[in-house]
Amino acid sequence: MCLGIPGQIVAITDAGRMMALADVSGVKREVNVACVAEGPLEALVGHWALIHVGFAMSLIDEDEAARTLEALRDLGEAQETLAQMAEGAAALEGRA
Amino acid sequence: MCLGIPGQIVAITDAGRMMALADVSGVKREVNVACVAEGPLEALVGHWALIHVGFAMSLIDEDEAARTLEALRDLGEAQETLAQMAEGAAALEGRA
Amino acid sequence: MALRDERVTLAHGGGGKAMRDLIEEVFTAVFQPPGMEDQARLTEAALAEPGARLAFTTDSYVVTPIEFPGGDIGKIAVCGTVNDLAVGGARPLWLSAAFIIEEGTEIALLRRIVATMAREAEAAGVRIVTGDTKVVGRGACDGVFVTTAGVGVIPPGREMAAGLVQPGDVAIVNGVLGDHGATILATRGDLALSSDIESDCAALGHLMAGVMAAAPGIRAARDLTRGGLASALNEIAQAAGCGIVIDETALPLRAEVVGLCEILGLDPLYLANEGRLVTFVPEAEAAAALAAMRARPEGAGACVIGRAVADHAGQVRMRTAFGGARIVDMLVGEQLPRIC
Amino acid sequence: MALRDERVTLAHGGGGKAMRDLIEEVFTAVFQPPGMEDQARLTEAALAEPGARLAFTTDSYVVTPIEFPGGDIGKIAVCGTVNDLAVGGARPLWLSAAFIIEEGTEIALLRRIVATMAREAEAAGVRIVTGDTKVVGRGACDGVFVTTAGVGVIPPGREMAAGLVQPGDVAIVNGVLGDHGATILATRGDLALSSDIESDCAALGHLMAGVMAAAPGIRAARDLTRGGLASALNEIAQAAGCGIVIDETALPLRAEVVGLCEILGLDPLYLANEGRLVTFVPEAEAAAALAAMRARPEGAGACVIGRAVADHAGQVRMRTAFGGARIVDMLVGEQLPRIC
Amino acid sequence: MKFASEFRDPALAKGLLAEIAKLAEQIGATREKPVHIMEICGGHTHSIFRYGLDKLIHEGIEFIHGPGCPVCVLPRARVDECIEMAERPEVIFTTFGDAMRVPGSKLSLLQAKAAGADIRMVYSPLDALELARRNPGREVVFFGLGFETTTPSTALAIQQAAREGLTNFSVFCNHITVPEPIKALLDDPYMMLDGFIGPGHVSMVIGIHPYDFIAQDYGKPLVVAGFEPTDLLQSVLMVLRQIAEGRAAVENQYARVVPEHGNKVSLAAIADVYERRPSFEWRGLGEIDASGLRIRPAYRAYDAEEKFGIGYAGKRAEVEEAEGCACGAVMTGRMKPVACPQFGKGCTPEMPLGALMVSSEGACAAYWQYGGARAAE
Amino acid sequence: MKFASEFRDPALAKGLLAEIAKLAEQIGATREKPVHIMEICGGHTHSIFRYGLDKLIHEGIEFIHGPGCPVCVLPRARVDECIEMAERPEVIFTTFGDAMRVPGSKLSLLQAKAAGADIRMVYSPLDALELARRNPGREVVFFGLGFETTTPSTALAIQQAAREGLTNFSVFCNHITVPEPIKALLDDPYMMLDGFIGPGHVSMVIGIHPYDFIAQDYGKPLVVAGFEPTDLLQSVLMVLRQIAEGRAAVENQYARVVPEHGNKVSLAAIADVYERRPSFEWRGLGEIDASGLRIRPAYRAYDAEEKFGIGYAGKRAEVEEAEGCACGAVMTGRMKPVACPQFGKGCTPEMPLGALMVSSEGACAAYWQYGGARAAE
Ligand code: SF4
Ligand code: SF4
Ligand SMILES: [Mg+2]
Ligand SMILES: [Mg+2]
Ligand SMILES: [Mg+2]
Ligand SMILES: [Mg+2]
Ligand SMILES: [Mg+2]
Ligand SMILES: [Mg+2]
Ligand SMILES: [Mg+2]
Ligand SMILES: [Mg+2]
Ligand SMILES: [Mg+2]
Ligand SMILES: [Mg+2]
Repeated sequence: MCLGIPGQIVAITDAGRMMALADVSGVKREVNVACVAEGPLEALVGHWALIHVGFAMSLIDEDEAARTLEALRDLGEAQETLAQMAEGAAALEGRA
Repeated sequence: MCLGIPGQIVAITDAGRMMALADVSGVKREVNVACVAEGPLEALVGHWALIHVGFAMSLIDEDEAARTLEALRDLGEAQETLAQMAEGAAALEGRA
Repeated sequence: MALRDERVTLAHGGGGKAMRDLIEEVFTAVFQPPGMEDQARLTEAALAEPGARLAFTTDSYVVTPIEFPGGDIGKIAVCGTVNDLAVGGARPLWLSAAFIIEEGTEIALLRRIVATMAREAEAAGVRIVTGDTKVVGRGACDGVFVTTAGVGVIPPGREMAAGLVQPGDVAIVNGVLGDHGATILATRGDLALSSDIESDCAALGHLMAGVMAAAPGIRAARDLTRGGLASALNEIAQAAGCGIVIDETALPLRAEVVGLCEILGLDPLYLANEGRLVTFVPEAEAAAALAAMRARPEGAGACVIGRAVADHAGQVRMRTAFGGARIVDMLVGEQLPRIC
Repeated sequence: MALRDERVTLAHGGGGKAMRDLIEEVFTAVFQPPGMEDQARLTEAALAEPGARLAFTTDSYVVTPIEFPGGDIGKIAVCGTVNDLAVGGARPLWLSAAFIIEEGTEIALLRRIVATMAREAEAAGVRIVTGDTKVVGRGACDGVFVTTAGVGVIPPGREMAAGLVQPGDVAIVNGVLGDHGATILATRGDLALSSDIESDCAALGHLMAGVMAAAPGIRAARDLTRGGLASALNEIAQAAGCGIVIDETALPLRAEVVGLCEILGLDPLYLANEGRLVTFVPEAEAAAALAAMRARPEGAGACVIGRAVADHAGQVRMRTAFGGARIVDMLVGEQLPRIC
Repeated sequence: MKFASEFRDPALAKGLLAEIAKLAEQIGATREKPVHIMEICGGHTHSIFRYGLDKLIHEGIEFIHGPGCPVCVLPRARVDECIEMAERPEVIFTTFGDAMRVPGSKLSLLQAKAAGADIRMVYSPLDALELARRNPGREVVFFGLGFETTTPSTALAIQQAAREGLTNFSVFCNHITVPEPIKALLDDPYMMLDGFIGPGHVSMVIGIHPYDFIAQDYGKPLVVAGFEPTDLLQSVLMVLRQIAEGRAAVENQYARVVPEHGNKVSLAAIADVYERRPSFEWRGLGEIDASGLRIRPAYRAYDAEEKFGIGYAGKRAEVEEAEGCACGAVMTGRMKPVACPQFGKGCTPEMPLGALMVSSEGACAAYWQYGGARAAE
Repeated sequence: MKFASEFRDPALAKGLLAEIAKLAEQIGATREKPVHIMEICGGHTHSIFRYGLDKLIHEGIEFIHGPGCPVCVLPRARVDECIEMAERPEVIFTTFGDAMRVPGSKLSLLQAKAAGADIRMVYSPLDALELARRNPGREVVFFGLGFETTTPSTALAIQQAAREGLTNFSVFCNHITVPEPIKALLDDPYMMLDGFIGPGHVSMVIGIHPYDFIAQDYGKPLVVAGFEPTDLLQSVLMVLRQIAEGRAAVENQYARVVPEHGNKVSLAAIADVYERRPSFEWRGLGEIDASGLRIRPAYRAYDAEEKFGIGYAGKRAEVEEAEGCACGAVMTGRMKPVACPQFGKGCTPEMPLGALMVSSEGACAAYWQYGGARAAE
């Protein structure tokens, strides 16, 4: 549950209060980054995070995202191959 | 100075706080009657008082008012008599 | 009955179903504007007559309290705009009505206001043909504000304007002055005053029609609203470039209104009205104009109060009951209740 | 320069000299209404043509903040009413403008609003011919409210109405959706959002004139205001008694607007606009209508978004980008920012 | 209106005017060498203009408009202090409407209200008290303004607040007294007054004897007068009679309202709540000894000066009166309003420089409004 | 939008849908005898309807909409208590917009606001904190609502308030947890679910292991899922694969956001600020053991229940749920929304009876809004 949006951290605005500026498609808002800050805050700039009620709750793992997409694409291609094979088979059998 | 209006006390509204209803030409407002209360408050009903900033400041002496008007009327009549006499004299002397 | 709320919430202004329900049930069901579009489409033969002109005016109404003895904001909103059309010589035809409503306003109050408006419009012979509602948050407006605009037709050849008043013209008002302003002052809680005065609020279209028929040479008329008789006369004197003299003993004033003014140190010449006008007619037509006014209930108290003069151009003077004379200036700011 | 105050006080609404100074210096000096009466007297040859109709509409404007990226309340007040006239097929002619002003409002702000209105009216080819000002106490309204009413003329033979839309008609919008609503949301302090989005506020009279010339068979148009595209389409579907299908992939939406909606859990189909309309034209005239829109800056982003269909009468459906379909209902209340 | 309209009867005035004319001739008063009668009270000034008495009366009588208008003599610094309190978020500042337009050094109360201060007009100090009861979380300050007429009402309100134990009500006491400035006027070497019309509603409270020194020490007649036009004319006549007879006494024209010794309850309330300040500042007149009242230590909790460290209890800002303002000269009768270089130029009711132009009792406002002159137009 | 739009690509969905269909056939799932998969989370319900997945997917898969919407399970008594606090003059009551329309026993918060209560919608508890800073004279109460996703943000706000020493900020804590009601569902003898889609954003905080008991003790597959349409389809596929292979495990489809063990900082903040309540009331589901959180005594000063003697700290009013409301049956998957006798009659979005009709994640609202059915029209 709970609406979460990917946003990119573009600046640290108040290190004392752990506040940073997040950018979601060009819309900016200050968010708290306490949950995703491990090292120096500046290192967060450029990273994407999942934003929920004004907090960056989790850093987005870009590799994992790529992997998931890759898996989906593979599945799609496999399906296409299967479909083509089915079509080919149908053609061979003289069906439309 | 200080706008004061004659108003008639028409009811006692809160004896504890010395409040009464005053009527000025049909417009009513609660006023404080502490300054004009000597005996029981109910005795004030029907009396006229000089109202200023929500307080009845002085009871109006109806006899004095009548006397003042009487004096003014007498003066007016005297003036008229004088004027008539002057006119009569003028007529006698043949002036317009 | 889709509308089950007792009070207006922000949802009723959001552009969705709640708003549609509010508008359909409370407003259009009563006003029955023509068509379903967000504009009225209107025809009127008199508008097409050669030389006819269209008259167009607007006013916002923000009275507190919203309901008062003798009327409510809806009555003023209809009458005020009808009057602005009528005093210019137009026959009032159509009104628009735009409502700004505070969150939390009772829907029953809205229904009463709308019912008043429908009744007054009917009586005045105008139709409320288009409208709008906006809902604002609590504290962002004071209950309900109503803005009406009015369209009417001025028949060919009719020309009325303050600038046309000439020395010798007779000034006539249609009834006692200041009742509306006094009612509002007394009804507001903050001065703790009470009285039996009622607002004079009334539509004057039919009355003006009668006067214009009886006194075709009529020069100008002005409804007396904010600033009262004094402001209207000053405007006319300045526009006409002549002087105006009024007679204190001729001014129709209710005892209660005078009393209220004495209490608060106000001058009744500046009190607001919502159903009074002053008109200037050539002396020869004054009796006829007066009779035409008196023939209608809203003109029963009509009387001559003064005339235009060649002297003291641009200035209004009053012969006092006491035999003196004084200038009746425009109000400077607003009249403040005073104690000294 | 009789007006030396920096802020509006109650005296500026009292009906006296202070009010006259405010009106003359801030309002009529800029709007230059015809004549000195409290009504405009107007003539227009097109109104007298046999079969011509008068169009009349009104709206109150209560936007917070009063000034925002891309416009201010004055711009909306002119454009909104011009658009209500234009989408009904009328040529906008005249506006009234009634101001409700909170005590304490900066007079410089009023001057800016009035300047905007004069500029927008000029650009839209309408004149602001009559008006009103009321001053209310601090806290009795939210800065400045503006109510405009508009009068226009519908030429003989032109008939546009939501009820005339027929299955097969093509739905066209004139540009990206929701920019105005998104701007207002982002500009209000309470959500602490910032963006470069600007209001889409624009007058669409000239654009509509172009479309009506290019697509004489045009059935209906609606300006998209509160409730957004979704509400306008639902109104049309219900009035026309047909279904409407739109295509999610065809909807012109700015990335920032989508982002803002994702953050707040809103649906851009319901966001308000102030310079957008949807029009339905017969399929044969769709290309011409589209070209006519694109010929004007305020229609540069025009595109076809869907069409009327015989199925699911009264209902709007959307083919989603994902290949599914869903009902696009009317908004229930107002859209509330949400987190889950 | 009973006890008012009867005294507005033009028929009665006729006799008075004729008798005044006769006496004026007898004394030898002419336009060039008039009898100077000061109506001390702004209420009288207002009546004179409202009924046009200055034009109706014999030309040998010249009214000199006195300093008896509490709004007119209110220094700019006082207005600034009102605004300073009113701008505090917790304060509801209450005042009679009269004070709303009086210019401070930057703003008037009306302008301060527009700029956000919570300022409310009341008709009575009792209304301010009621506001305090209804807003326990706020501080209600009442602007106590006025001469002896108004002083008792504020005192009674403070006593009531004390009885109820209200802790959020206080009075910014700017009450002043009539006799002291009159004494200051009489001590002026340029003084040329021949007699006085005394403020009737002040004497309703204090009686007529506080003016005895005027007759006894300075040999000038004073007649305590009502506010209707015949009251004023009758009082002028009474002054003229004294002059004609070579007498100087304090007389009471307004006996229907004014008891010889004033009002006991009011005087007791004043004595209970207030004490005299050593001196007090008057706009245009400067500091006048013993001319102002302050709240006694026993009622200190209701004293806004103490509560907010303002006014005579604070470090008082030196605020100069507006440049070119001739209010002082006008109020002391040395100058007619139209002679003020600012009249109608730098100073109009729309944009006043002096308080005399905004008070409904101010001589400059009266000259402007009722058209005694419109020299500047 | 990066990390969102890529996962909305219909081309990618094609492959998923085909594979799902293949597996469904293989398992033998049909319209008559479908595989029942519960998406626990209302966010998933929302996505299913928004993208029309229920219509695109093989007819042998039936989505059962779970109780994972904090608004839907909010008892009427809680809303009444919110209003009770909000009606106090000193209180500024802050809430997410989601809760505004939920019916209490008399009013919703939206209606209470219209009737005069100072209720403000905020986007973040940080905004409520800022309101408290800016209004030191008022009491700002934040309505802490939500599952584990939202719980850390409220905890962090309370910690921040404590650091700053704010005394006018408190939280009305109604935070609840996901695993406990799932356990309650699984213990239901009528339970007929074949697998679960787990709430991705909850696991972003708590990780995936709190669900281990579902696989281990009850033998049901659970896949933690993201919210884009391909996320959901992929998760369904992963559940089907487990079923086809006879496995039951907790798997993570949403690895780009969900770390296996959750978020350390969030978990620490939760542990610091909250403790479990013995039991907590859910709308339609009744009391569920250990399913709610309360503020620890150390942070008592920020606990609105304690501050206002309300909720579990007060005498809790017995408030019956609306008559005829079938919310509980719908949330437990025993009834489809359209089967509720009130659906579209006594209960519509304009005039809701149950919370499921107003929450944007509520199944009834989704059925109504997206036209899964409009039976009542
Ligand atoms: S005109 Fe103005 S400045 Fe001059 S004396 Fe009068 S009030 Fe004072
Ligand atoms: S239709 Fe209404 S009452 Fe029935 S289950 Fe849904 S929300 Fe509850
Ligand atoms: Mg959720
Ligand atoms: Mg006075
Ligand atoms: Mg008008
Ligand atoms: Mg008007
Ligand atoms: Mg008018
Ligand atoms: Mg509208
Ligand atoms: Mg409109
Ligand atoms: Mg509109
Ligand atoms: Mg429109
Ligand atoms: Mg007007």
